[in-house]
Amino acid sequence: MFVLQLAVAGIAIGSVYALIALGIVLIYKCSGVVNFAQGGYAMLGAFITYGLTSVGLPSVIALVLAIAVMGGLGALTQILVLRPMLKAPVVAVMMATLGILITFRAVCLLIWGPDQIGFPALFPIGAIELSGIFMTYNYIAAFLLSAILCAGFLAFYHYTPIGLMQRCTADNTRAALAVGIHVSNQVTIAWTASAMLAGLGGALLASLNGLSLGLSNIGLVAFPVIVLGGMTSLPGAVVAGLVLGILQAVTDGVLTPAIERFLREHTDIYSVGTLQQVIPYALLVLVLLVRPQGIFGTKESERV
Amino acid sequence: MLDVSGLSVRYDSVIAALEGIDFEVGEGRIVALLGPNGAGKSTLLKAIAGMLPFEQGEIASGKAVFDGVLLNGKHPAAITRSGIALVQDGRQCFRNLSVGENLKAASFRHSKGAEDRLQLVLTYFPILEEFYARPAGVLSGGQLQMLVIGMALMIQPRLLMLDEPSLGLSPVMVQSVFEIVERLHQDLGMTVVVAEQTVPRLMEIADDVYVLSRGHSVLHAPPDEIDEDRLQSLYLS
Amino acid sequence: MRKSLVIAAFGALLASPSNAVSADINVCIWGTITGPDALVNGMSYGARDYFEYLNEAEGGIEGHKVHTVLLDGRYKLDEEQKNYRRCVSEENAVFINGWSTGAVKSLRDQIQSDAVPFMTDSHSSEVLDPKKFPYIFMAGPTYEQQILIGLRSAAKAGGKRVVIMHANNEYGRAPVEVVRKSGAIEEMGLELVDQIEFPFDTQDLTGQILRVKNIDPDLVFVQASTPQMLVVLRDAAKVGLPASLFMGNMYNISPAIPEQLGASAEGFRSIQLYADFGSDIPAMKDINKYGESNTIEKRDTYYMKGWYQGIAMSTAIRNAVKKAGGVPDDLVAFRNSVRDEMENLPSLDTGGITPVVNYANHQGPTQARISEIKGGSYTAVGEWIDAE
Amino acid sequence: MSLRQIIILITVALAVMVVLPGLGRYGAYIVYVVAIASIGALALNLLIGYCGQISFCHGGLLGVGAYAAGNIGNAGQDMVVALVGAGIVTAFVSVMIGLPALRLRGLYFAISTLAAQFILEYLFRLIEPWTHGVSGLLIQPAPFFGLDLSNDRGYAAIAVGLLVMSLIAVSRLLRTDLGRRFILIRDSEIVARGMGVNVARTKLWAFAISGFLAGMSGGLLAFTSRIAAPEAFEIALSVDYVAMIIVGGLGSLPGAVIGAGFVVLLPEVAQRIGETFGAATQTAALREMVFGLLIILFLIHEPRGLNSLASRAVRRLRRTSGPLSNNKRSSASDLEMTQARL
Repeated sequence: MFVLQLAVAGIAIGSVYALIALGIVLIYKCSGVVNFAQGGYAMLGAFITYGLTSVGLPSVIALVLAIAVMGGLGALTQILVLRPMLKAPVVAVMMATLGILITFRAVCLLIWGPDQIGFPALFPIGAIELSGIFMTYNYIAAFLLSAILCAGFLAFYHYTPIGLMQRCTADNTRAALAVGIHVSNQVTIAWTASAMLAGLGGALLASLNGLSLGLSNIGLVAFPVIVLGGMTSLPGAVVAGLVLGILQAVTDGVLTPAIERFLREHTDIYSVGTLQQVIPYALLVLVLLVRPQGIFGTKESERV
Repeated sequence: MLDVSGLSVRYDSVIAALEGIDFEVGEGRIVALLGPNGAGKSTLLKAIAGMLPFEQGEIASGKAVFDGVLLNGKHPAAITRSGIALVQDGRQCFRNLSVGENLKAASFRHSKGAEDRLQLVLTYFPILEEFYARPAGVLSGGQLQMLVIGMALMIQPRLLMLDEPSLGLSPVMVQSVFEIVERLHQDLGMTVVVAEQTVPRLMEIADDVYVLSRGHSVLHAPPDEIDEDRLQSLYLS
Repeated sequence: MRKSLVIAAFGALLASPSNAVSADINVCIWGTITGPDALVNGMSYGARDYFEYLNEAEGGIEGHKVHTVLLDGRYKLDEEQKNYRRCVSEENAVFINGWSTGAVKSLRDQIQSDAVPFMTDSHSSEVLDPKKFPYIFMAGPTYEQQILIGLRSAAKAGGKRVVIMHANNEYGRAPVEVVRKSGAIEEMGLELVDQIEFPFDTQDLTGQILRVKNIDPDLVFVQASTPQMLVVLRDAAKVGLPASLFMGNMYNISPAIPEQLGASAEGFRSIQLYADFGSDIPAMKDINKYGESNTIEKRDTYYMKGWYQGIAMSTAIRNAVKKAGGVPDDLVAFRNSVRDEMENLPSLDTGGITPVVNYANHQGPTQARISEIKGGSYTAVGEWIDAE
Repeated sequence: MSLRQIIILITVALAVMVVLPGLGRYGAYIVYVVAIASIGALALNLLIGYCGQISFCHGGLLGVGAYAAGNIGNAGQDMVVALVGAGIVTAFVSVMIGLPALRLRGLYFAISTLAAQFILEYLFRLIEPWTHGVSGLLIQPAPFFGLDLSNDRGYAAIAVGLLVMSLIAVSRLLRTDLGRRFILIRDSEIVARGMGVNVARTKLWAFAISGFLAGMSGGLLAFTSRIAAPEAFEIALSVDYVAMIIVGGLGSLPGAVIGAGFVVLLPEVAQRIGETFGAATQTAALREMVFGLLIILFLIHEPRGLNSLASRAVRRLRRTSGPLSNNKRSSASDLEMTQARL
C-alpha cells in the first residue's frame, strides 16, 4: 500500500520528467545539440502562465497562451543563437545553452523576484482516496496530460509529413538536404516543439510543486532520464522518465529509511543524507558503462 | 543546360579544393566526370547542388548556372526544387526509416504526381517494393544504391548527378547500375552526370568526358578519344 | 598583454565609485537578496531601513549621517566571503550584519582578528560564545534552543514520538545533530523516532512525507527555511497529513505559507521571536512613518527582526559616539568601543518588537512563543517562554 | 611559450606583487580570487581545450583539492606540502572520473562527469570524518615555506606566483610528446590511434595533470577562505569554469587567465554599476543577465574566445604601427597562429 502510494507520486512526477526529456531528445536527434536550457524553458513557461493569470486571464487560456509564447521563444533562440553557431565546437554550443539558462533565470528574477510563488490552481484542489492511496487531482491531471501529450507527440512524429521530415533530419542531414528538406527549418521546428513541451511540463510541475527559480533544476534531472532512455530514443525518454520518478520516490520513502535504520542499529552512522539526489546519477554511470547507448538507444559511430 | 565557369572552391576558407573549373552539360546528354580520389569531383557536384556550406566549404569565385538561373548561394532545397538531383557518395539515405518512408520523404518538395513517380520507381526497382515496409538499414549495398537513385527520381529531376555510384559494389551490381542509368536516359530523356574514378562501362554510354586532377580541369573530350592509358597518365600528372 | 586586460578590468573595478568616504558612520549589511532563502530577507531590508529612518527622522546618529550598504550574498559562501571583505576593508563598516550560518562560521576567526562588531542573522550556537567570539552578536535564541522549545510543547501536550526533518545544509543539519547528541530529547520523555534529511533546494518531498506518514509520529519539527516549509506542508496535504502535525522555527513565520497553502496550512505552528508586522507596538509607528516616503520591501516578522537589529546596533554606536564626544577618527578604536557598548547595552527598549533585552550574553532576547496559523494568519498560542 | 614571453609573464607577476602592498584587502582578495580561478581554468582548459574531454565536474574536483589541503594543513603541515598533497589526491580522483572516458566519448562522457559532480557533492556532505559534512571543514592558517603569509596580501602573492609557475609548466608540457598526443586525441581519437598513440594512457595522463592543477587551485581556495564547505563546490561552479575557458578561448593558455578574470570580475563590475542606480534585486538580476547574454554573444561572435579577440587587436595595432606587419595573414589562420604561439 505504502509502496503503491509512493509509486503514484513517482509516476506523476516521472511523467513530467518524460515531457521535459522528450524535448531534449527531440533537439538532440535533430541537430546534435544538447540543450541544457530545457529546465529554463520549463521555468519560463510556468512563470509566463503565472504572469498571464495574474493579469486576470483564466488559467487554461493563460496556459495555452504561454505555451504558444514558449514555442515562439524556442524558434527565436534557435534562429538567433544556435544557427550562427553551426560551426562552433560541441562544448561551446553546450555553454551557449547554459548561457540561455542563466539569462532566463535572470529575466524571471527581474520580473517576478526571487521568492517562491503560489501557482494558480490549474486543476481542482482535492484528492481521491482509493483504499488508502491518496491521488490528488493535480497528480491525476499531470499524469493524464503528460501521457496524452507524449502519446500525441509520438504519433505526430511518426504519422505526419512534418514528423517524417523531422525523422529524416534526425536520421541523416546530408540525405535530408539532398531530397530538398530545409534542414535548419526542421531544427527550428524541433526547438519550437521542444520549448512548448518544456513550457507545458513546467506549468504542470509548478501546479504540483509551486513556482520558483528552482524549477529550472528539472533540466538537470532530465539528463539521467535521457541517457538512461538512450539519447536518441523518444519512447525511451518516456519510459526512463517514469522509471526515474518511481525510483526517486521509492528511494525517499523506502530505500533511505531502510538503509538508515540498518546503519543506526549497526554503526555510528546516523544519516545517509539526500540519497535520492544521487541515485539517478549513480544509475546513469552504471548504465553508461554497461550500455553506453542507453537502454533504448542505438549505437552511434564516431565520424573520423 | 548546366553551365559552370571559373569555379573555385575553398574549405575552411583556406584549403583550395577546386581552381577555375569550367564544366558544361548539354540537355539530354550523359556526361562522365572522371578523376582520381581527391581530384575534386564530389566537391564540384556538391558546389552545384549547394551542399558546400554544410561542410565548411564555400564558392570562392566563379559561378554555376542552371537553365539561365544562377545557383550560387542558393539553399540545396531550392536547387533540388529547380530540378537538380544529386545522388551523393556513400549512398545517403535514412537508414532508420522504412524504404517507403525514404521514397515518400524524397517527394515532399515535389508532391505533384508523386504517386505516378512512385509507381515508376517501383517498376524500375522491383526490389524496393519487396522491402517497402522494411527499414532501409537492412538493404545491401547494391539495393541501397537502387534506393538512393529511386529517391533522386522522386525529386523529378531534369538533371541527375551521381557521385561514384559504383564504389564498393560487385561487378554485377555495377553493371546493373549503369544499365539503369542508360534506361533512364533513353526512357525519360534525362540528363545525367556521373562521377567515377575509372569505369570502362561508363565510357560506353557517355557523350562527353571531363577529367579532373588535384582540383583542376585537365581534359575535356569526347569518350572515344580517351583510353585507360591516357587516363592513367592524366591522373598521375 | 594577457595580464594587462585583467589588470585593466580590475583597475576599473577599484576605481568604481565608493561612497564610503563622505559618511561618518558606515554600516554594512549583507543578506540573501536573491537566492534560495530570499523569502526571509526582510531582516536585511529592516536593518537598512532603520538606519535610513534614523537619517531621515533624527539626522543620523548624534548628528552624523549613517551610510548603509546592502549587499547580496545569494546564500553562496564565496559571495558572502567577498561581501565580508568589502564590508570590513573597503566600506570601513563599524558594524556588520551578515547572513548565513555557513559563512558566519567560516568567518568567525577573521571577525575576531579584524575586531569588527558583527550582528549575525544566523542563530547557530556555534557562533555564539561571548568569550571565544566577543565580536559576534545574535538577535535571539539559538536554533537549538528553538528546537527544544518546540519539542517541549509537544511533551506538554502529551506527545511521545517525534520526528525531526531538516535541510541538507549547515543551517539545517548542524543544530539538529547538536540537539540529538545532547540527549535533551530523551530527558523530556520523548523519543526521536526518525531524522529525515532533504535537499535545501527541494521542489518535491512526497517520498519523505510518506516516510513520516508511515511512522505516524506525534510531532514533526522541521529545521528549514520558509520555501522548504511550503514544500513540506503542501506535500503533507497531498498525502493527507494535517499541518498541525508540523512545527517550524523562527524562519517559518511567513504570510506566504497561509497565502499559498490556504486551508492546508491551518494548524501549522512555528516559533515566534519578534512581533508581527502591523502589531500595535511603538516601533510600528516609526516603521509606518518611514513607509510614508519609502517602499517597505517585505511586510513580515523578519522585517521587524531587522528593524530590531537596527535599533540594537545603532544604540551601541550612539553610546560609543557619545562617550568619545564624536565619531572617533580611529576606526579600530571606534569598532572596539562599539563592541564594548553593545555588550553593556542596559535594558534596551526595542519598541515592543521583543521584550526588553540586554546583550551581556551576546544573544539579546532569549524569549520565544509559539504561533499557530488560525483562520489564515499567525496567532500566538501561549505566553513567552524563556529559552533557558 | 617563448623565453621572451616567460620573461614578460614573470615581470608582470612581479609588478603585481609590487603593487600588492598598496592594495586594500579587498583589492588583494580580488587579485588572488582571479589568480586561483586562473589556475583552475588552466587545469580545465588542459582537459577540454587541449585533450577534448568535456568535463562538468571541475567544481567538484576543486572541492576534493580543498578538503585534501584542509586536512593536511590542519594536521600541522606546511601549506606547500598541503597544496602538493591536494594536487596528488585530486589527480587520483580525476583519473577515477576519467576512467569512463576510456569507453565513452564526447557527449556521453560529458554527462558522466555531470554524474560525477553530483556524486562528489553528495560525498562532501556525507563523509563527515574528512569533510565535516554540511558544516564544512574549518581550516587553520598554515605557514608557507615556514613563512606566515596568512593574510589577503600574502595569499595574493602565493596565488600569483603559483599561477605563473603553472602557466610555464603547462606551456612546457604542451611542447612535449605527451602534450602533442593530447592535441591529436582532441582532433581525432581514431587518427591518434592510427598513429600509434596509446589513447587510454594519454587520456588518463590528461586527467591526472588537470586534476593535480585543480587540486592545487582548490587547496589555495580552501586556505584563503578558511573553510571547505559543500555549497562552495556545486554544479554552478563547474559551469562557471566551463564558461571561463570558452569565453577566454578553448585551447589557449592566456585564454584561461583572461576567461577567469572575465567570469570572476564581470559580475562584480556589473554589481557595482547596478548599485549606483537600482535596488538590490534588480542589480542581482541585471548582473546575471549581463553574464548570460555576454556569454551567448561571445560564443556567437567570437567562438575562439577573448584571447583571439585580443591577439587580433594586438596584430592590428602592430600592422598600423610598422613594417613588421604581415598583411597576408587572413583571419582564418588565427587558430593556427594561437597554436603556434603556444
